[in-house]
Amino acid sequence: METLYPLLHATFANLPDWAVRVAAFLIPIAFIFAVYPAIFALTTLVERKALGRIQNRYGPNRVGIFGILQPLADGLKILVKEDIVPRVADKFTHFLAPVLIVVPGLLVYLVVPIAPGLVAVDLKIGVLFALAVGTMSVIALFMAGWASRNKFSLLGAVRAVAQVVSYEVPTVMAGVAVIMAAGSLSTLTIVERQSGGVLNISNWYVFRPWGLVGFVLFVIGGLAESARCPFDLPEAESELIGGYHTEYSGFKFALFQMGEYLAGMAMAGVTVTLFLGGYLGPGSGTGLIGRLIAMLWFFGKLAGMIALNIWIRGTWPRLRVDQLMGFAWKILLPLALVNIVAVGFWHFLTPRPVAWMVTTVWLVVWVVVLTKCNASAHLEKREYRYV
Amino acid sequence: MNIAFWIISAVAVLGAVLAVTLRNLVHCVLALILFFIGIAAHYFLLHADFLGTVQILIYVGAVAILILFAIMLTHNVTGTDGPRELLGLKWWSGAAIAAMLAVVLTRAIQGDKLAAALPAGDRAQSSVAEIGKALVGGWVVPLEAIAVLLTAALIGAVVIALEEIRKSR
Amino acid sequence: MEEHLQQLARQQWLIPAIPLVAAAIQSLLPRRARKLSAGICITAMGLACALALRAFIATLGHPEAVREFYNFPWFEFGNTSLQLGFILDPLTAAMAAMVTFVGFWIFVNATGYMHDDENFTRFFCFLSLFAAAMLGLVVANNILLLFMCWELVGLCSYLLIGFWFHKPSAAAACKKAFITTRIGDVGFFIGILMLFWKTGSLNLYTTDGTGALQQIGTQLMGHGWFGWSVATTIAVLLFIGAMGKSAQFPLHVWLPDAMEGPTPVSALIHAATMVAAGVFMVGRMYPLFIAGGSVEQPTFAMDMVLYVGAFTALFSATIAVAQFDIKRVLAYSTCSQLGFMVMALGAGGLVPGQFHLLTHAFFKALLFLGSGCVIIGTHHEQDMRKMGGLRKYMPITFICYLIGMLALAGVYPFAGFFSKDEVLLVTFQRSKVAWGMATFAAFLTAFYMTRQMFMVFAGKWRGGEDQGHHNDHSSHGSHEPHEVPWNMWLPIAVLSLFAIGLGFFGGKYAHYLGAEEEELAGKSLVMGLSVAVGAFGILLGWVLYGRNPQAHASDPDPLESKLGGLFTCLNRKWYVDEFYEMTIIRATMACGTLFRVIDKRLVDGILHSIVWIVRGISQVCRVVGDGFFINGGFDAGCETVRGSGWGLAKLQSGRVQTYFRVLGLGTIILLVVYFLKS
Amino acid sequence: MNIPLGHYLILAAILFAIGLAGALTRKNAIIVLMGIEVMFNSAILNLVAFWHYKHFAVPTAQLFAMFSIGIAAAESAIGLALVIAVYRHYKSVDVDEMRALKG
Repeated sequence: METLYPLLHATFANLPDWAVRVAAFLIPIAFIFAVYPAIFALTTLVERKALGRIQNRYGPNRVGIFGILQPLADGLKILVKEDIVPRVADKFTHFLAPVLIVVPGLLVYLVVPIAPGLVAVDLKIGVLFALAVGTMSVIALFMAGWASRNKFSLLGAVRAVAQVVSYEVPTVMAGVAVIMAAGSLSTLTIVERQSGGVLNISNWYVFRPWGLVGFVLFVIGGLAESARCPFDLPEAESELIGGYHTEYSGFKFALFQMGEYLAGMAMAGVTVTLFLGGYLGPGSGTGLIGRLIAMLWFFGKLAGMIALNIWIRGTWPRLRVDQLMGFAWKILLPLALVNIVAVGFWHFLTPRPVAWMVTTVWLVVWVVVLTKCNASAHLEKREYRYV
Repeated sequence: MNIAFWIISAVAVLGAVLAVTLRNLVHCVLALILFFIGIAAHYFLLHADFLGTVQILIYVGAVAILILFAIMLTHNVTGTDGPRELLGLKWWSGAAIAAMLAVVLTRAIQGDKLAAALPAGDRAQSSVAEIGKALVGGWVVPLEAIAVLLTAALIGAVVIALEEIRKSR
Repeated sequence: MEEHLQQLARQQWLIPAIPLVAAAIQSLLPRRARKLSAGICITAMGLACALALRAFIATLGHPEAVREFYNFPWFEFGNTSLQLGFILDPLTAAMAAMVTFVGFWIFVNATGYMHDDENFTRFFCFLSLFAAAMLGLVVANNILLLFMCWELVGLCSYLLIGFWFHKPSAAAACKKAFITTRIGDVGFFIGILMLFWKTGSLNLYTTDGTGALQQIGTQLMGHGWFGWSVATTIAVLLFIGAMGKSAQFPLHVWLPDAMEGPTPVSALIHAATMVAAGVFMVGRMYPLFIAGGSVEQPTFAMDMVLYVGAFTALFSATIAVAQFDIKRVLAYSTCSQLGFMVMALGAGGLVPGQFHLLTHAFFKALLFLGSGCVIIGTHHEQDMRKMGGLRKYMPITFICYLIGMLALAGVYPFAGFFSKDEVLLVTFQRSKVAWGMATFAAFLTAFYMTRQMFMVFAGKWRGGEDQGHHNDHSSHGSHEPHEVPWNMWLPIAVLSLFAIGLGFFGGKYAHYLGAEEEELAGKSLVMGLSVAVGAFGILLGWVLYGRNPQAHASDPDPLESKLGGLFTCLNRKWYVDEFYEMTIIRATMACGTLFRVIDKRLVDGILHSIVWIVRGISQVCRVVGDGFFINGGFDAGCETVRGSGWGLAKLQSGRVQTYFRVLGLGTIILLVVYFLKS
Repeated sequence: MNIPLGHYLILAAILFAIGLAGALTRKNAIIVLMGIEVMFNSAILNLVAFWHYKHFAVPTAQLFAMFSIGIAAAESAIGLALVIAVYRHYKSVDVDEMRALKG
């Protein structure tokens, strides 16, 4: 609202001040509430289609052209489904959990800038806010699992909580690298620091040695925090029936799906902001046209990240629980810490080529070391003995 | 912003009251989370943005989860508590002492000239950069001490909680 | 140049800091990292040594004594700020150089001595910690910092004496050492408190002249206890601490027992450095001791120091004559030599005392390390009666040991001769009695060292006798003594160089400390007599032990037949331990028992009997006077007493919430009182 | 924007009292710990309120608050670990039953 207000004020000079203020307050909220759920709806369709292609089938193609109305149909179906609450469930908590799970995902978008100066709230601590709010989803997950009074739900919830709490640490640390490089916690500033260079592209943090590592860490962390494949153990159908949302049906179930997707998209949005230059790209600028192009860039990148998520989901197998935790604590966390040191090198070493060389060597060495150290014991070829 | 103060205060007080009175332990924790969020909101209101975020990260993201896990690990999955001794001496004396403390503190604050004399208002913007500089500048030793403390607490907690496993081996 | 010194004073903290960091690292090493641990320890000590030598060299060559210090605030409470500081003056520089240098070589030796110990890593960790604490003590410009380090070296001493804690004797010895020195520390601590109370500063020297030692003339001349001045009172209290640490009579009993520790520890802590800390501390606080006195009219503190030192010197020397354990002889010798130093300080000779400290550190460390070599060479044999003939088997050790022995016996031109001579000379000026005692002690020193030399190195090997195979060594090769590896003999060889040459620098050292040259009376008499008694002692030793070396381990000591009962008495250390056992420890135990009985019977009994009496009376009243007078008040009183007793017992219910509740109530009451008052 | 400092202080006092009441009245050790957390938080709120009204220019109070939060986190971790250990021993988390220190 702080950023939109002067913009609106300048554009609609003849409107009364209070109207501008209210508009500046409401428009971002309305935007967030309208656009991102819409993207969510679209994503479900795209995901199903893409997964279908990956699995050599068609995917939904009956409702509308190319099945484009499928999300609508899904929504309608799920709205009229019976809402079942288990008799022994903790009613209030059971009801509250799906509502709460949507909130953190939406809150994160508050600090994700979509065009120059266009961010709902330009918090000075934007990145930290996004990360902090993201962690609140664990509470909702736990509530859901616990309130269902179902041991699969509870196990799923406990797994989810352990997973999110574990992966939060390397994710935050990967974010710290960017914060260090940008010297600011504000998302707008971070994006602006990535501007310039060749085509407004070459300065994105992902094109730095530490940035690449951070990007990979952040994407992995984001996948794990939103419990997407290959980190979807908490809701693994084959192991836990449905995890924490086993006992949910109807619209509450839909809210869970929505919350998950929103969280995943939110992480994707933060990733875009931190590493992929946010709204930056050739043609993005501060004018009206420039802003529109910037928005296109942002949503294009967001779509790219979502596509990446779908791609990963379609192609990768699920991790085991011990592998999941070991991966977070033994590989990602050390790598994230090493990455922070790399940013330190980057910051203090001049000239640039030296910094490039040193950080690259440092990171490569550590990646190799960590991989070697964590390499699982090579199993001998199995021999069967018949006595 | 007056309204914000009252709303947030109400939420925080409600959360605190529910946290210490509810029957179900898990509900208590959820109420405690509400209280934590209320406090964090107060920090935002007081322009301590960074602190508010830290509050959410640490209390909601870590401490509350820790308490939930502790409840689960004490084999109390449903979170039910024992019967309440509402009319017991213990309950009444505890409540009375707390109430007395509240009264005394409130009276003291009201009587305090300092609190009344201080003007309310917004003077400058706090800067995260300042906090950061202070943390790695003059306050680096306390910071390190806290780091050591947390490490020690981590190890200590693991050791205490792992006692059984060690014994069984 | 001054700036350079100031810079060095600012960097003095590095000297203890390096071993401290090393200790911290070592404490985290796994047990198997033996070489790494020893390497870290020795490297750190080498670095500290280099720093200390740099500071030492920088202070050399100044016309008058330098004194640079650097103070910094530690923390502040209210208006008072507690400062800590480091000092660089000749006393510190020489001491630090000595500690690091001797310590370095002792560490090297320890790698050989402890070679087979499974807790090698822990040992070197403790050694590093000790070195850090000792160096902190030396470089402190602050009595509090000094005291902290003082306690830390005590702790390390405790840990290292009890290093083989599975031996009951070692466990007992470390406790004894700790508790005995603690008795002295009480005095020390009271002295510190008094000093802070009177001067308002714990820093010894400050730039604005408010340091504790800079207020001698002003704040500290008031009346203290027993009609002494404040300075003297504090000095006496501090000296009690020094008595504990430097093993002066009557607090000397812990030092011989401390020999239960590994021998490098004995060399480092109980010969060269820690026990000298008391002497060093007296030297550091010397202005307090001499304040208000003069050569003709010395203060009580000085007299006390003098006579305690002289008595300890003689007393311990007599005990050393009749010991059979190779290390115990050296331990009592250490006590005796410390007595010499203390005596010199008491006689007003700061320079001879400190100089004797330095030379003694070198040759006593040499002797202890030599005895360690002997012990290793003879496969952990400590009884001198079961040694003999080691000259043949351990030539290098023999030569070095001989040098150390000659230095200790005070033979020209070895180091001990010069320093002891100066000590005797300065004592001669003050007190003929003390001088006489010291001279006799010097004679005994020469005698018992000769005795030890002959028993250990001369004659033939008596060690195999226990097994009854003393004719056939070759078949029991493991029992035959052997020379020690290079890492054990190299340190003693290096130290023996200093034991030879250090004495010639006595005059320079006096100049270095800033003392004026003065011609002292009776120089030729004292010197001649000391040479004579030294020679006589060696001669007597040869007559008794050298001419006819002991043939068998079970043979009686030649001296025993001549002295008879007195020898037993000496062998049992004048029965001091037994005396303490009979008196102080018994009395303490009795007190404890008494108080327990009082607590159980009297206090509890009174409480219970009050309750029961009141109850009983009320019962009687109820029964007897049921119809006559119904004494409800009485009844109520009894109930009240009983109830309150019950309530008090109830208070300690073990319920944490009850405590919490009381805490809350107390807070409320305090708050109410506070706000009612204001 | 004219909430006086006193309001915050009173709020903190009330929250502190609520936490104290919880710590005093409940039998479950975990809730006692939660009550202590509430007390911690109200104390930190005091710090921040004073900072906002009194020493806005320097971040010292915020640092203090952060350190307090860190210490509180360590405290709760250890406290809960102890509760779990106690539970293993007594098979109960009732503070009234933890009376080994009874006089």
